Order: sequence, then C-alpha cells, then structure tokens
Amino acid sequence: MIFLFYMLSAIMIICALAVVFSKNPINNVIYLIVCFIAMAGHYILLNAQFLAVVHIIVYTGAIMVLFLFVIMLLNLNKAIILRKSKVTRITAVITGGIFFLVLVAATRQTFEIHPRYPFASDIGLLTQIGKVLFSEFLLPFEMSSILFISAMVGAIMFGKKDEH
Amino acid sequence: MSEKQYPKMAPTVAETPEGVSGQGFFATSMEKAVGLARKNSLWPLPFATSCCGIEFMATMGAHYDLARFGSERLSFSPRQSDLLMVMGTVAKKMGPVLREIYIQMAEPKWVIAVGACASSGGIFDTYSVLQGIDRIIPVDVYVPGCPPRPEQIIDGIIKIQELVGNESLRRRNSKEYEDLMKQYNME
Amino acid sequence: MFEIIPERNQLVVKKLTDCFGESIERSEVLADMLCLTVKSAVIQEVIFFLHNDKELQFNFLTTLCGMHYPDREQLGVVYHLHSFENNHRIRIKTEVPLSDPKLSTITTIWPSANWQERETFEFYGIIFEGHPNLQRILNVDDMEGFPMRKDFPLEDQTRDDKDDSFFGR
Amino acid sequence: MKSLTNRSKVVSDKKMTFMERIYIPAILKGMSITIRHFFSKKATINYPEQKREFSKVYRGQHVLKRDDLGRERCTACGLCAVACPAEAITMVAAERKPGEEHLYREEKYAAIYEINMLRCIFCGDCEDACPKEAIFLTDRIVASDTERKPFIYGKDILLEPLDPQQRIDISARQTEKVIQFKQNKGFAHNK
Amino acid sequence: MDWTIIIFKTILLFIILVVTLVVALYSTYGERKVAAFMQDRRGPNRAGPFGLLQPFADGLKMLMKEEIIPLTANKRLFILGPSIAMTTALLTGVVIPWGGTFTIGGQEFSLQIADLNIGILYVFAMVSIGVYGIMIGGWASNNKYALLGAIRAASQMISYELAMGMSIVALVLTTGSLSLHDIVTQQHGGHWNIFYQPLGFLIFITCSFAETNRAPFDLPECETELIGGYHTEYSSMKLGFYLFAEYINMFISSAVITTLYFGGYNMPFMDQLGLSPNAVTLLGTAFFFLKIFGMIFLFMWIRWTLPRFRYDQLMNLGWKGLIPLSIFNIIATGVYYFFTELK
Amino acid sequence: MKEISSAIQLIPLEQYVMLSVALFSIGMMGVLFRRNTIAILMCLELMFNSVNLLLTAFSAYHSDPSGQVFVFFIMIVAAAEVAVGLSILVMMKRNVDSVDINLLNRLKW
Amino acid sequence: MAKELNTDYWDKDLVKAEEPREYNTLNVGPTHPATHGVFQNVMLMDGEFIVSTEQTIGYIHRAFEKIAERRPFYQITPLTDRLNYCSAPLNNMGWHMTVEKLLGIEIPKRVDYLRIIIMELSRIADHVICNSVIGVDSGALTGFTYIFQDREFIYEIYEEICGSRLTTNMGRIGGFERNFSPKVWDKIRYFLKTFPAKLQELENLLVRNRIFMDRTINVGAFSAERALAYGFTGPNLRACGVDYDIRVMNPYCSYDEFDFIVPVGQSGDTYDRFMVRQEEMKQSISIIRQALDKLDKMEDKETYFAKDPRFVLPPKEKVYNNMEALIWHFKIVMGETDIPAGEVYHCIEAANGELGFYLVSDGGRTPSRLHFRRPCFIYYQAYPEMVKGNMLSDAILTMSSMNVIAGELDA
Repeated sequence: MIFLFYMLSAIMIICALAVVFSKNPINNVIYLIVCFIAMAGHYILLNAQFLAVVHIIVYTGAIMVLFLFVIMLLNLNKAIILRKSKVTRITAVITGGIFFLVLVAATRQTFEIHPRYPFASDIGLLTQIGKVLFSEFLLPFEMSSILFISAMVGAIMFGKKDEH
Repeated sequence: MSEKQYPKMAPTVAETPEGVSGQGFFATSMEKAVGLARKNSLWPLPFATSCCGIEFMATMGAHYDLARFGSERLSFSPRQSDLLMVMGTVAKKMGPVLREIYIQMAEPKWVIAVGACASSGGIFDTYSVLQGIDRIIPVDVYVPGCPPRPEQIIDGIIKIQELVGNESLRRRNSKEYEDLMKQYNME
Repeated sequence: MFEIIPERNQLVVKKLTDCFGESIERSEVLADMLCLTVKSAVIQEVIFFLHNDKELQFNFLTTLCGMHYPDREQLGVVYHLHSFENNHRIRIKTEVPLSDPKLSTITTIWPSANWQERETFEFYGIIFEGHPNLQRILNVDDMEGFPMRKDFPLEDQTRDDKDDSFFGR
Repeated sequence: MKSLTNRSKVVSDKKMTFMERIYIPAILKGMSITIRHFFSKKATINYPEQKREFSKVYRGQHVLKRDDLGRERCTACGLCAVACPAEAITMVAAERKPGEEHLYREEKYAAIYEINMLRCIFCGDCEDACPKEAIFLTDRIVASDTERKPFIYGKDILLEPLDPQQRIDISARQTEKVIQFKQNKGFAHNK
Repeated sequence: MDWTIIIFKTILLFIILVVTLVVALYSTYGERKVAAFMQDRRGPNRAGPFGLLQPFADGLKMLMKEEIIPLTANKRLFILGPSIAMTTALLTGVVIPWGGTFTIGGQEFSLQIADLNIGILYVFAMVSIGVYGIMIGGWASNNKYALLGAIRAASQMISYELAMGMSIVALVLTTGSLSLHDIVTQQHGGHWNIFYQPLGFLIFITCSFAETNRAPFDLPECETELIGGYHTEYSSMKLGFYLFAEYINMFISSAVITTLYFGGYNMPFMDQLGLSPNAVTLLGTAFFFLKIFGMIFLFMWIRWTLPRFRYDQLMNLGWKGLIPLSIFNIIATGVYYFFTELK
Repeated sequence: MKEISSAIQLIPLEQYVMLSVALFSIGMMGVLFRRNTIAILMCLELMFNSVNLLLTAFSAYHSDPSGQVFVFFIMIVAAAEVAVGLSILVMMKRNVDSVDINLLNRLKW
Repeated sequence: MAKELNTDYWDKDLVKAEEPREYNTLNVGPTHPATHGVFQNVMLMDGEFIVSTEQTIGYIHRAFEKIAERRPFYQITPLTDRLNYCSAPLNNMGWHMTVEKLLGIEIPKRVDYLRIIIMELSRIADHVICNSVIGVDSGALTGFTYIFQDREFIYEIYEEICGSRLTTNMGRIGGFERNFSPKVWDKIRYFLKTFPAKLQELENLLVRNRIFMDRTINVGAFSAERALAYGFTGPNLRACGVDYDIRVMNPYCSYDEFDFIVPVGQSGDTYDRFMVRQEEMKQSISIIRQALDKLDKMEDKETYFAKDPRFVLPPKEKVYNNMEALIWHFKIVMGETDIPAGEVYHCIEAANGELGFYLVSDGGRTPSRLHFRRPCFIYYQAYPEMVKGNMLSDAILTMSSMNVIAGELDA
C-alpha cells in the first residue's frame, strides 16, 4: 500500500510539473486529467470512495471536458510563444521553490505533535458524509446552489455573443 | 490499349507451396485466413457520380443486398474503406479528386470501375470526360454495362473477392506493386 | 402544346416596337412561339421592359442559351421568356459579332440567369458585362477555347480504344 | 400569386398535435412498422446461386445470328456501326470466296466484327438498325474482367454456336408480324 | 482476503472481459443482421454459416490494414483516443452484478467483481471519462469533420449526463442505495423498478442512447453529415477500437439498464422453481443476458427506425425536455415517498 | 476496503502534507509562470486540488467527515470558477484573438 | 511585468480584432455522402451555422450539347437518358416529342396514353428516390429500402417494355419500339395495386414523426418570389405555393384529358417538398389508372408508333423482304431523311421541373443546336440562399430535398 501511495504521488507530481512546463494546452489538459485520476486513487487510499468517484465525475468528467472543449472550440492549440526573458522564468521557479521550502519548514513543526485518532473506516462512506452534509452543513449546502446559479448566469452572460 | 499502358493489376496467383516447404505452413494458412477475412469484409467507398450510382443504390437495396457479401458498410471516408467503387462518369475536373481519394485510402485497396463511363468513357467520348479511370488510378476490375445491372455489379464484387482472397500478403510490398504505383506517379 | 395566341403576340410586338423602334429587327411566329430578333445593344432594356410591363408580365426566364453561326461569324444568345399570368411564351434572339462578343447581363433581373450566362460564356465566349462572377463553370478553370463553337473538336484526343477511321472522321 | 391551374391543393400540414409533440406515439408507430418487416418474408434474391428472372427483351450481351443452315447472317453493311451512339462497333468487310457459301449467307461478310463492351451502352440501336436480322442483344449479361483488353469482343464470342441446340432464341424481341413472316419459307430472307 | 476469492474474482474478471468482447463482436454481426431483417434483406451470410464469422473477418481485416496517421495529426493523441475509448468502455463491467452467488464448499462467490457501495456513481465516472476518447481522437485528427464530431460528442455527452444522473436520483430515492447489488436484490420477485419509475426509465434510456452515440443521437459520427465524425481519419484497428467501443458501450449500458430497471438477474418465479441455489444463480445469469440481448435489440430496433436529431434539437431535448422532466420525476417521487413514509 | 484503510495508517500524515504542499507550490509556480490563461486556470485547479487532498487526508486521519464535506464545497467553488473563467476566456479569445494573460492588464478591449 | 511587454504586439492583435475570425470553412463534397458525389460546396461556417456557401459544379460535365450536335436525331435518345437518370423515360419522351413537333408528326392517341403511363411511372421512380434519400440523409435508412423495392418493380416494368432498367432508351421518335406485352400490363396493374400501400408505409414511418418534422419544417424555406426569380420549376416551385404545372398549363401528350390535382406547399421548406412529391406520386397513380381505363375502352390495341415514314423505321418484316423498305431503313439509320429546318422549344413536366429542349435544325443530319433546359442546373443556384443561416444538417437535407441530379446539373 505504501508503494501504491508513492507511485500515485510520483505520478501526480510528474504530471503536475508537466502541466506547468508543457507548452501545448491540449497536453496540459491531458496531464492534468492523469493527475486528477491519480488523485482519485489517493482518495480511495484514504477510504473516501464517494469523494473519489465524485472527484472523477466533477473534475475529469465535467471540468476538464470543459477545458478541452474550450481549447477545441477556440483552436488554442498554438502555444503562445513565451516572450518573457529567462530571468522571469527562473524567478518563477525560484519563487515556487522557496514557497515550497517555507511551507515545508512551517509545517514541520507540527508534525511532531500530531495526536493519533482512532481510524474510523466508514468516514468516507456515503451515509456518513450525507448525514454531516445535510445536518451540520445544510445552510452552506443550500447557499452553494445560489453560487452555482450565479455562476451559471454569469457564464451565459459572458459567453453570449454581442447582438449588435 | 497495349499491355504496357494498362498494367495488369491482377496479382499473379502464386502457387503457394502448402506445408513446410517454401513459406511454411503457418505463413500459408495465415495468408489464407487473411485473404478470407479481407474478401468477406470489403468495405466499399462508393464514388458514385451518375447513373451507375443509382444502380448501386439498387444493389444496396433489398432485392440484391450487397450486405450478403459483408460489404454493406459504406464508408465515405477513404481511410476506412477497402474498395473504391467508381461508378459513373469521371470528368477531367473530377480526375484529381478521384486520384486524391485513391491516395488517401489505406492499403490494401482495390478499385472497381463500374459501368462504361468509368471504365472507358462510354458514349461520352468528349473533351471533358476522362476516357477511363485507369489513366489516373490502377483498376482491378472493370464492370461493363451502362449502367450495369446489379447482378453485374455483384459479379464484379465477386471477382474482386477472388482477387482479394488470392492476394499474397507480400504483394503490397513487392517490387511489382511499387512499379505499378510508379507508373501512376504515386509513391 | 403551346397555344399561339395571336392577340398577345401582336401586343408584345406592338409594345416593343413602340418603345424600341428600330432595335427590334425581326418578329416572326415560328412553329410554336413568337420569336423576336433584337439588337444586342438593347437586349437588357428589352427584357427589363418585358419583365416590368404590367400587361405583359414576363416574370419567368425559362432558359437562356448561346448560339454559334459560323457562316456569319456571329454568336447569338437566345432567351425564352414565360409569363405565368398569361401563360405566354416568347423567344428573343440577339446576335453579337464573333470578334467582339459583348452583351449586357440580365442577372440583375433574374438571378437564375447567373449560371446560365456563365455557361454561355464558357461554351461560346460571350462576355456578359456586369455579370457578378463570369468564370468557367462546368469545365476545369485552365481550359482553353470555347467548346460549343463549331470548330472545337468534340472528341477527347487522348483515347486509344477507338479507331477514328471507322467512324468517318 | 393567383392560382394558375385551379387544381391546386395544399398538401402539407405542419401543425403538430399534442400526441405528435411528445415523440413517443410516432416512434412506437414507426417501430411497429419495422418490426413487422423484421418477421416478414425477405425480398432478397441470393444472386449468384439464385438468378432473377430477366425479361425476354433484356438488352445484354450481343449475339451475331446464324441462319438455320448455320451461315452467318451479317453482311457487313455497317448500319449497326453507324447507329451506335457510343461508336463501339468496328467491322472489316470481306468478299465471300467460292467455297465459303456454307459459312456466309451473302457475298459480303464481316471478317472482323468487334464490339467494345466497355464502350457499349446496350441501347439496342444496333439491333434496330440491322436490316439482316444478324445482330441482336440477348438476356445474357456481360461478365466483368480484370483487364481492359478482353472487353473487345470479337466474332469468336459474339457469334452464336453452330450447334442448333445451342442457338440463342431471340424470338421474343421480334414483333409477331416478323415471326409470322419467318414462318413463310418462300421469301428469300428465310431460306 | 481469502485466496480462493481472489482467484475466483480474477477468473471472473477474465470471463467478463471475454464475454464482453464476444458480445460486442457479435453485436456488430447482430446489428447488421437486424438491420437487414428490418429492411427485408438477408444480411451477411457468406462468411461462415449464416455469416457467423463476419465479425472475425472484419476484425482480421482491420488488423491487417495499413495504419495511417495523417501528417497533420497529433500522433500521440491520435493513438491515445481509441485506447481511452476502448479502456473506459471495458472498465465499466466491473461493478455490474452479473448474477447471484454461487456456494461452493460453504464459500460464497458473488458474480459481481466489485460491490462498490457507490456502484452507479462508478458507472457514471467511467462514462464521463469515456468522452475523452472521442474528443481527443476527433481533435487529434486535425480534420474539420472530426473536430465537429468531437465537439458534438462532448456537448451531447455533458448535456445528457445531467438528465441521466437526475433520473437516477429518483431511482435511488425508491431503492435507497447506490450499490448495484442492493438495487438488484430489492427488485427480487418481480418488483422491477420500471413499474415504479416508468418516467425515469424513459429518461434514462433516452440518455443512454445519447451517451452511447446511437441513433437517433448519433450526431458525432453521423454518416451523411460528417462522413464518419470523430473517426473520419481513423483506419485499421484504431477505427476498429472506436467501432468496437460503441458496441461495448451499448452492451454495458444495456446491462446497466437491465440492472437498474429490469431486475438484473432476477426472474419471475425463480423461488418457486424449487431448484438448487446454484442452478437458480446460473439460470438468473442466463436470464440476465437474455434481458440484455433484448435491450440491445431495442437499441438496434430504434436505430433502424428513426431519423436523427439535429444538433440544436438534441440540445433542446436534453436541456428543455429531459432535465425538467427528470426534476419533476425527482419531486414526484420525493413527494410520494414523503407521504407514504409518514403513514 | 478494510484492508486498504488499515494499510493507509502506515503512511504518516506528514507525507500527505508534503505532497499537497508540493502540488500547491507547483500550481503556484504555474500561475506565476504561464502566460496562457487557460493554463493558468488549470494551475489554479491544481492548487484547489492540493487543498482538497489535504482536507481529505486530515479528515480521514482525524475521523471527522466535515473535512470531506468541505472538499465538496471546494469542488463547487472550483466548478463555478471554471465556468465563469472559461466563459471570460472565450470572450477574450473572441475579442482579441488571444488568450495571453498579459492582454488583460488593460482591463478593457 | 508590463514593462517588458511589447506594446505593439498586442496593439496589432487589437487591430486584428476588428475582423470576424470565428468562421471557418468546411469543404462539403465532392465525395461527401450527402452531395451525391459530385457537388462541391465550400461553406463558411460559424460553428454549426452556415454563413455563406460557394458552389462548384461541373464535376461530371459531359458535353451533352456538343455531342448532340454530332449525332443524328435518334441517337440523342440515349443521351437524354443520362440527363436525369432517375427518370430516364421521361426525358426520352420529352425528346421524342420535341422532334415530333419539329417534324410535325401526328401521334396516335394510344401512343399518347402509353407514353403517359411510362412518364408517370418514371415520375414515381424519381420521386421515390428523392423522398427516400431525404429519409436516408435524415438518418432513417429503413424507409429507403422499403420503397426501393417498389422502384425495383418499376424497373421490371421498364425492362419488360424495352429491355433496360435505368437508362432505358425507351421509345423511338414516333412511338415505341415494340408493343407492350401482356406481361407489362400485368406488372403495371400489380404495381398500381401494391404501390399506394407502400407509399403510405413510408409516410407512416416518417411524416408525422416529430423528429422528422422538426428536421424538415422551416428548413431551407424559400419564398415564391425568390423561387420564381431563381427559375424554380416542378415540385420545388410547387412547394413554395405556386401551382405551375406544365401538364395543366400547356398540356402535351393528351394530358388535358386527365383529371388530377396539382399539390402545392405552404412555405417551400423541406417538409413541403417532401409532401408535394408524396402527393404527386399518388396523383401519378391516379393518372396511370385513368390512362389504363382509356386504353381499355379503346378498340385499337395494336398501334404503338405513328404512321409517318420519315423517322419511324419500317417494320422489320418489310425490311427483310422489300427493297423499298430496305432503302428507307438505310436512309433513316444513316440519318438522311428530310428534316425541315426550323426551331422549336418543347418542354415537359419532368420530375424536377420544366425540362425543355430548344432544338434548332438546319435541315442536316444532326441538330445544328440543341439546348437542354435542365431544371436542376437552374434552381441549384439558389442553394446558397436557401441554406444561409441554417445548420449543416439542414443544408444536407435541403440538398437532398431539392433533388439535384448531377447528370442533369452538369449536362
């Protein structure tokens, strides 16, 4: 199982890097899809089956399809030629790296003090999540529908062609 | 109308040695199996321009039913088809299109010229009509008639099936075939 | 078939001669319909007049085709007009010299004349002035010559499965 | 526009009723039609094994007729070649030599008679044009081939066999009057 | 985990793979035969007895055909497309309960490879990945027809997934479980869901037509408009994969429909027969396949009857027809259960 | 399923934290680095997901389902963000024929 | 970041923003399945919508008019077969009538009726193809195979009459080559008995199906004024609501003795065209029935050609026996009969509209000019205007419902 974890993590990291560094948008999308599928694997490892499936449906099945769709529709395949100097790119890489180091350093402190909770295996199951979602988080759940509607309206408004 | 100008498209049916000698048993039976498979699954690309196209519709129809030979799946995409059926007059304007389609088809491919117009120009011996498609692409089987009856079209397909079934697997890589293609300026 | 209606024919001839006078060279009733020969300079106006006249109402261009008169060194265009309302058909002919075959277009009156004029251009080389897109339509673009002129050979010169000597050529 | 013929009738009805609007009934109706055909008798003729009946007057492969004595009827008059719109017929005439009377009916005969079957459009004009009852189209179909050359049918293929049993019957293509006429052996044509 | 079970599951996996492939293979044959019979024809009958070897002929031919990858195409994606289509089509079969349980030596062997408690969602996830095969393939061909097909496929699948999911919600309301196994067992004894959810069934089957790109929703590949749609540029076995994936999808969705609405491997009077449980299981599986074949026949029957939709009509039907209907269905089901539960 | 979940306990939580931090940094790097708007949106998704992973890991290790519920909410936000973002992108492409993020600094077109 | 941005780079982009750039071109044809192999339409597409169309034709231009100038009159019949090959006998008859008009041959009534039967049969054959192809192009292949079985039956009738199935070369100038055999009459009667039910089946399969109605209603609609301006004739014009039918307006071939209605549509869309053709087939059936009645009432059962020596070949038995007849036969075949100089225009209501023959003769062996008024050639010009703003699928249905026959289009 540990092997599985490392393999998935490696896939994720490699794909994520590929997303950042590959120039072709279509390849980006495909790497990201692989990355997300690996992430679904992580969720299954964490015994969050429901989340894993929903993750695949939402991210790979809907969001990334949208990305791909837009890329196809607009024919964005031509990679934008990077006109930034190398300095900028190196700066970006260094910034990212430093950020990573800082975060690691910051979280390292907490690692020693984590308490071990008893591992309940049914946390990720449908019933548990459902119960929590519809009791504790009922209001945010309903609010999210409003968010969705506004996003939908916004998207349609943006996407509409000018009549004139 | 010399032999040279219209090269013989029919592959020489090699006396394939059965058994261990020569190609070996496996190769021979493989060849046979592939030949059988190909011949029973000829997907035509109907390049139907005129009258013969209507007769081809009749061939596809219930009375004649080309499906019996496994050829009812018409594919208008040249990549997916095995058999280019040229039906009807091919004008000089159409010539390059036909050639392009032939080139786009995936090997192995066969061509059948249905009807007088496609085979020789028929009654249209005019300035605008190509006098037989064998000037631009190699033709395997000619079907006479103007338009041919569906029976004749089916005959032509059976003839093609014989060719296909007997074709050696190596033919498409052979020198002879390369020469043929060179004659038509195709690589 | 087409009934010849003398009154209508006379009416057409009268109206046209009133309006165009000398430009209407000849009018005769051939086998089935009235046939007018018109000077090429006024062809567009004549047809426009026939189309717009409230009484004649030639609202339909049946067909338009070219002609070649090799003995006269002339090219011709023949128009067939049809009035649905009166069920009356007439034929209008005009001629242009082979050396300068220019004619004004009638695509402004009927868009259906577009391709027919292109075809006529292609076959005979008659240039329709004012045509939106006067190009070859049926043959390959880089073809030379005008195939329907009498001196153009019909046969494909490259075929080899026929022996011309058998067919009296 | 006013009616031109007084016989017109509007035939299309574009209003959909509610039942048509909900797709299902029409779909079921269509499906019932197709399923009925699914179980009905098939129209297919299994061609190579089972041949469709051709009309007796079908215009297929040509035949050069012989007369009852087995002499070639063709006299190489060339009318069929003239009448052929596809210019598919070529012939070379020759004089009959003494001693060939059992082969050729008339003094002239076609030494070479070729029909380019790829050019031929089977219009039947040659049959119409023949004044000697020599060329007929028959209800046989011309076979396909892999090359162009064999399609020039010479006399060896076109001529009907000598054997009276294998003669090709073309009486269905002739009018009754001709058949009656042929009964009468008195005329020179029928001798 | 018990080793016997693992071995059993492996064998079962293999069997299901083979069965799926064989069924899909013969669906192509069946399709051609059904089409022929509906059109008063005879259909393929030259390859083998009754043309039974026709699918193998097609397969071998495609295998031996030249592979053409267009110069302008994106090579890697061009190959990736059909692979995704095929893989996702095959993956779905894992969660379908193909039968009851065998009891051999006291050990119970379920004829379902993985009884996920979110079985339906898994099916959905696989279906939603399946669209990539078409999209990527169509896009990578670098052909306008293929691109049009791919775009049509993508928008069609996204749209119809919604209505499909919502029709399932109503079904889940009646069954109370997302596990396919539970759903099947609940329908035991003739309590098929189609009797409780007729509207939901109609919506679901319409959507599954759309998801599998079958007529009248075969817009992505419609022959007369887009030549071959997304697979216009494909030749040889890659084309074979696409065509094959369609039939596998059809088989799997028939299985899903049967599981959800027609009681899966349940058959009427299976308890009254007085057979041994193992025999009943076997019989149930056979009956399940019978139902699936019936469903596949329905797919073909409809394909050879109806004209196809136009792109905007398809969208209208999806968004303005099926989604409101399915929402109505959810509400109606909810209200019904609300009042009956109260009593 | 039981086997998997017991096995997962062998992996220390730190590993998940490290993984998600790495992902987050990569995503951030991409946002800084890329000029293609669509790529930037994708990198944003990557960042979202690293957070999701972290939340799920904590929720699993702490046996508290609320973490996973929050993942849902993040998904909702992500979906909404993508919908709006992509439609902006489509409009941008339509109006300036480019998806270069640097063109957006004019705040008008 | 803004510092290093090259400003003229994006300014150039903004300038480019003025022009529409979402359009892309789609090349439909010439081997596209819906274009019947020979038309090319380069469509400028806005997504799935058509912005404009550019047509290329001439892919099977065969120089008909040129050939016609080099062939004797009777050899032009096989050419006319290949104009609209879906209804070849109609064209044959039209051409024969034109020549008869030039020569002034009196045609016996019986020949007229026989011709009407053949013409209406071939009209049915043509409409069958068109309507079933509309079905095929809209995705319903099955109707095509059903109705094609009946077309096959029409073929059988043709074959029994003249010996050919599609390009029939049927009839001769002045009549027919042989009398109709009893088998022909049986087949025609059988056809009349079975065909209406089959036609109804096709209608049941498609016409009231909402999918089909949605696909066809308001697709490729065309107003009557535009249709007239574009020279529409035949069913396509009638679908626009103009009841122009040459059979009624300029009756030829004794059509004035027949009673039939002229179906018209409302708005000239694909559905109207489909329905008009459907109704025309039913009318044709009724015309054939009337013709059969009239023939039954006639005493004469033998006449099948006009008694005119100029073009009608003498009976074969006379040719075989009689020298005068033989010479006459030679003269006709060689094309040396007396042909008056003159010009005629004759048109018939062909399946696609007004098929006209403008024949100019200078008294020679061949026509000095023969112009075919090909209805397809004239109305196909309107296609870009018809499909503008429609979707790709509509364009395909419009194309098939216009029944553009390539042979007729390109000549």
